Amino acid sequence: MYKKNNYLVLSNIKLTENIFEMRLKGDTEYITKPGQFINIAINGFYLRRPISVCDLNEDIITIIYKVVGKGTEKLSTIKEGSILDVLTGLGNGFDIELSGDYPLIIGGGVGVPPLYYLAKKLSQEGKKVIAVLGFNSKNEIFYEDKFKKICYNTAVTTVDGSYENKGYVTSVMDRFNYTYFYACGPQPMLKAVYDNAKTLGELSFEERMGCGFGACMGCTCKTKYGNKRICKDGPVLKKEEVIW
Amino acid sequence: MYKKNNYLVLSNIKLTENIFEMRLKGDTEYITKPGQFINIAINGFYLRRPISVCDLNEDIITIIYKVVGKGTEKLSTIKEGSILDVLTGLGNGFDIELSGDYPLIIGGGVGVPPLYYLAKKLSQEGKKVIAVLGFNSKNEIFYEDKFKKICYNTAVTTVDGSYENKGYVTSVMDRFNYTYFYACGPQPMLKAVYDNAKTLGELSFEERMGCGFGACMGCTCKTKYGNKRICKDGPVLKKEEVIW
Amino acid sequence: MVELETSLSGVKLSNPIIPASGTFGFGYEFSEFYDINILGSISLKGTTKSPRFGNPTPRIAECYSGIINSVGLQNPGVEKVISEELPKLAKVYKKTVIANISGFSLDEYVYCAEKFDNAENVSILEINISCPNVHKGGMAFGTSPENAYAVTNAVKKAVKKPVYIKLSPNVTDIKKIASACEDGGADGLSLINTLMGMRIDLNKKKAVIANKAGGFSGPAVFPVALKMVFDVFETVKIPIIGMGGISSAEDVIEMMLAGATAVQVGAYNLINPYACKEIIENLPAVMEKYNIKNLKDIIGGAH
Amino acid sequence: MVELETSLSGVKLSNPIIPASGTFGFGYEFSEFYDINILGSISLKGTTKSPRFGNPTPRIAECYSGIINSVGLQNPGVEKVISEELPKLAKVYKKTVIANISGFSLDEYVYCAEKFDNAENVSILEINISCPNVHKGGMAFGTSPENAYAVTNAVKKAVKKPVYIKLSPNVTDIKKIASACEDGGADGLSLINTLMGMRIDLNKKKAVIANKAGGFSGPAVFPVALKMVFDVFETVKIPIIGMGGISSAEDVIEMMLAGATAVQVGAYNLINPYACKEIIENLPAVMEKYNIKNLKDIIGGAH
Ligand SMILES: Cc1cc2nc3c(=O)[nH]c(=O)nc-3n(C[C@H](O)[C@H](O)[C@H](O)COP(=O)(O)OP(=O)(O)OC[C@H]3O[C@@H](n4cnc5c(N)ncnc54)[C@H](O)[C@@H]3O)c2cc1C
Ligand SMILES: Cc1cc2nc3c(=O)[nH]c(=O)nc-3n(C[C@H](O)[C@H](O)[C@H](O)COP(=O)(O)OP(=O)(O)OC[C@H]3O[C@@H](n4cnc5c(N)ncnc54)[C@H](O)[C@@H]3O)c2cc1C
Ligand SMILES: Cc1cc2nc3c(=O)[nH]c(=O)nc-3n(C[C@H](O)[C@H](O)[C@H](O)COP(=O)(O)O)c2cc1C
Ligand SMILES: Cc1cc2nc3c(=O)[nH]c(=O)nc-3n(C[C@H](O)[C@H](O)[C@H](O)COP(=O)(O)O)c2cc1C
Ligand code: FES
Ligand code: FES
Repeated sequence: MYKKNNYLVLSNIKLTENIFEMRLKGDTEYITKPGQFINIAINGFYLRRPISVCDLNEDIITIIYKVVGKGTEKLSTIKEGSILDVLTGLGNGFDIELSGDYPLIIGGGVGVPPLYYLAKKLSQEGKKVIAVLGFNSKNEIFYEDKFKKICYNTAVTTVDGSYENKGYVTSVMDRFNYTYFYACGPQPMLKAVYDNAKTLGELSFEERMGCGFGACMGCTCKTKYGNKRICKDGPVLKKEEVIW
Repeated sequence: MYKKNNYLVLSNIKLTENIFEMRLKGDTEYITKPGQFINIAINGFYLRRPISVCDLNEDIITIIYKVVGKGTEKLSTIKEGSILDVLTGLGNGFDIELSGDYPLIIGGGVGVPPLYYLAKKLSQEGKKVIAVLGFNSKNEIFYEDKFKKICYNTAVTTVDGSYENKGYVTSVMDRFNYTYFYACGPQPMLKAVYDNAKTLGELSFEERMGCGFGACMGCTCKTKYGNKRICKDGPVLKKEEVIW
Repeated sequence: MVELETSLSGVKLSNPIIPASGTFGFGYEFSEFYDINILGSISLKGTTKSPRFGNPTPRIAECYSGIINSVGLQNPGVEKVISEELPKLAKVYKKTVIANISGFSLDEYVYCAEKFDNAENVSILEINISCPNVHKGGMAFGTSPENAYAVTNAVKKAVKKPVYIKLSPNVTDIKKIASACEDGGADGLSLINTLMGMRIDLNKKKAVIANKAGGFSGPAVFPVALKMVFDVFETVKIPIIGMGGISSAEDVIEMMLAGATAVQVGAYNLINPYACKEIIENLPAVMEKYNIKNLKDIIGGAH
Repeated sequence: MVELETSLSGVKLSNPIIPASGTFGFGYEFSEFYDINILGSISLKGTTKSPRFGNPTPRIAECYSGIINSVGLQNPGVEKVISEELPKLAKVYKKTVIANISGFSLDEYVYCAEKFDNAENVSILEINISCPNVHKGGMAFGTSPENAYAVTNAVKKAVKKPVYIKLSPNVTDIKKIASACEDGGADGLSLINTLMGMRIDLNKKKAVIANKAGGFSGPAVFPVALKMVFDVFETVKIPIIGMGGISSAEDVIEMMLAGATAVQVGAYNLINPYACKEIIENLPAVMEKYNIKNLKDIIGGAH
């Protein structure tokens, strides 16, 4: 179930050069799982913009988004106190029941945000969460501290080696013993994680969306279990069903 | 000459049920004559909305507008402190040189606003201005006091007789001796004034506009002096050139 | 009290608002959000003889006041639609619906039409001869009067239920196509389907849509749709379901004044899942504002 | 440093930005606002053999992201354009311009084209066979390949300057019309002219525009224009001036990637008199953002 509602912008701050964190206050009844997303109407743009839920505290939703085009650019200029028309509770989300005791969380760039709420939920369940967070460069890193606080182990990779481990997330994921994995990030990263993973797991995908709630068939992909709409039957797919 | 600029909304208040007064602060360099208009960009609407200058005080423009459709409805919700993108200095305006000593000013409904700045200019020049202001009903009257303060004589007509003179402006204009007339209002009123007028004079017309500054030929009308663009060669036409 | 009722070839609708094919799935999923029984009817996702995955993704591109889609008729095939989707819908929607049919040959159109002709909760067959998103077929039938006539005639001969032909706006003279359908026996017309449109991704310097182009709809196309409904109304005597960019009760009235007997709401469902509900709820007040007592009275009123 | 230069049939333009016919008058009035010599060129208001008042008012209606106009080729006639308007323009604009010509018969097109062929500051003749706002003529030439060929051929025989044919989007297959023009000897093509569109006034319950319908343009039509430029680029070898909804430097680049050698900016001039100036000024930064060094290199780059 999802909900269309107006949300109050509590804050909208810059985390890095082009990454912003926004906090929205309003009805969060239908956000039931980490990995779900919201779909934001932005004045002057016909389609909504899908952004993952990064954190949830009672009636406050936190999202983290990167400015990549005109829509997110406009979003970054929205002032606290503004009202946004948002659909919440979209997507299937991650299944935390399957995590085992040592879940591995692998995020790349703006794939990291939904994993924060996931990590929080898992550690609340007493799991020892291992997080591998990949960024391009030191100045693009965000939320490292927050992950460190709740995770059993947190490793950061940077493509240019400007911080911690040089390389891709796959270059460090092998170091850990894990019971299950959860990944979100650019498609090439997901593929590499899929190829490297030693356990079962789940991957969160992106696709250009018309509606975000299952009506238009704009976002369909083929899986081993049949056609799935990324927005409604996804964005999270189980490793075993993914077709590349 | 006209100017495109950002203006600060100083106030936007309700005068009657559906008539609003807005004050804008900014560059007024190119507003040189009463009867000129400005063209306001309203978020979410493709075309600008032309509204006459009702008053000008140094860098403050006052306009009065009626909510008749979606654009003016949106305009009425704009809060003080907002910024509006406006073209100013549009149109030819009235020629106050021709007024003689007893100019008659005839306005109907939202044709009244541009006549206020005209009356002010004329009385500053020492003319004894006679104003006839027509409204549908008592509760639609605005600016009567302001006209009374600067005019030699002010008469109000109401179609339903709920205030002062019952009837149309033409029913009282004959009472006065005047040297010249200036009229602005709905087309049927302008025609009636034209037919009744005992002197030369000027009439301000409206037309649906594409640009408002002479580029598109969207607003052309035929006059005895050739084709004229209401936005640039008008909106004010001399009585002798008008073709009905 | 205002009157919202209208009727299409004898099928009574409590109001003229119908979600457009392809923008409302098979309907039942929207019943999570509101009681969809308030809808005049529902035009189902375009259905073909065989199941179709549709086109590769990306299938969606954004435009000023509109959207391009190249879904390409993803559907489980007519058999499954009838055996699985219609029963699911019937559980939550007590009125009859409009089956939207696409094909790649006359036979396919006829095959699907016959199947739906026997489906209980279907009251109108909407024959889509205008889909811009499938090669060979779809729109090809909708761009020549001869083909349009042939499809109409073949389907009409095979079925008992009213047949509405859905026309493409991507033609030089839609009036000729409309007349050909009327001559072929069409009971009504649906227009417009999407305009051909395209966007290019400046970063990749390639088309946004995997299939390069797609069908363009949304508020941007409203004036084009209105003009075509207006023209077709003057050309044919059969009823028109008007669509293209409708996003408010005002748009509904404008479309009916142009000549529509009922309307479909497409893209607007995608950005506002409560689109049809809000339009239906706003209609009475907007009608009163414009002095309209009975919606039926304004059909073609601008002529 | 980025390179903005482009060229149309040997005519060098310092940048590809040209105000579109009908949205910039005869140009000189815009010199009140900025130095118009920054413009690549100017396409003049559509000119006919005899002076025309055009259509009755209202001639303008608003749409979502667009405008409908039914100006109907108001112009003082070719003689006066050459004797009065061109000299006024020459005083403030030192480059050559594009004469836009309309007609109601082959003879009229040829007559006007010959006149402009001898006008000093005109370097390209843009033959409008696509005006939706005049009955009998205008668009009628642009909706059949045979007529399009005939006009092109007749004009080409009569003149020395490059001839660009301006195409209508209101056709089933613009590629066929484009090919006919190329076969007829056209040096280039301009597309698109306006789409047919209409609005109805809910208070009056009649068409907003006195002539009922008009030509629809603005950002709303951009995806339609882009697709047509893309298709025509794959069909002909002659250069294309792309237009339809362009309102930013990004749009310019998108249109050139689709296949335009230069672009025209129409409706956007009306809502922002500094439209072309701002686009020209923004181009270098936007090119850098998308790693484009030389605009010429991206023409048709999305194919
Ligand atoms: C389920 C889901 C969750 C997401 N979560 C996040 C998040 O937490 N943080 C974040 O920064 N980004 C996230 N994204 C990507 C984000 O939606 C896009 O970056 C954003 O829509 C771009 O909008 P724009 O106007 O700036 O870009 P433009 O390129 O100008 O957008 C034009 C159109 O393309 C679509 N689009 C562009 N890029 C993408 C993309 N990568 N995926 C889907 N549609 C796209 C837009 O929605 C819009 O319709 C998510 C996407 C999906 C599908
Ligand atoms: C030179 C000039 C000066 C004006 N001065 C005033 C004024 O001082 N106060 C005032 O209340 N009104 C004035 N008007 C009328 C005002 O411009 C319209 O009422 C307003 O544009 C309506 O916009 P809307 O979106 O509410 O209506 P809608 O009907 O929704 O507008 C749709 C379109 O129609 C146009 N339009 C609608 N009505 C008119 C009209 N009467 N004249 C021209 N275009 C119209 C709009 O500009 C818009 O493009 C003036 C008009 C002109 C031409
Ligand atoms: C995502 C999407 C899918 C569509 N699929 C179909 C379809 O399967 N069959 C059909 O006849 N029309 C289809 N259409 C066209 C719509 O039914 C409608 O004719 C068109 O979108 C114009 O209406 P709108 O502007 O309100 O969207 C589709 C439109 C969209 C946006
Ligand atoms: C007000 C107006 C007048 C126009 N007059 C002409 C004309 O005289 N000749 C012509 O070829 N095109 C004319 N056009 C069409 C434009 O040149 C252009 O092809 C079309 O508007 C698409 O571009 P746009 O979307 O940027 O406006 C006119 C357009 C507008 C808006
Ligand atoms: S985006 Fe519409 S079904 Fe997924
Ligand atoms: S509105 Fe464009 S010329 Fe007057």
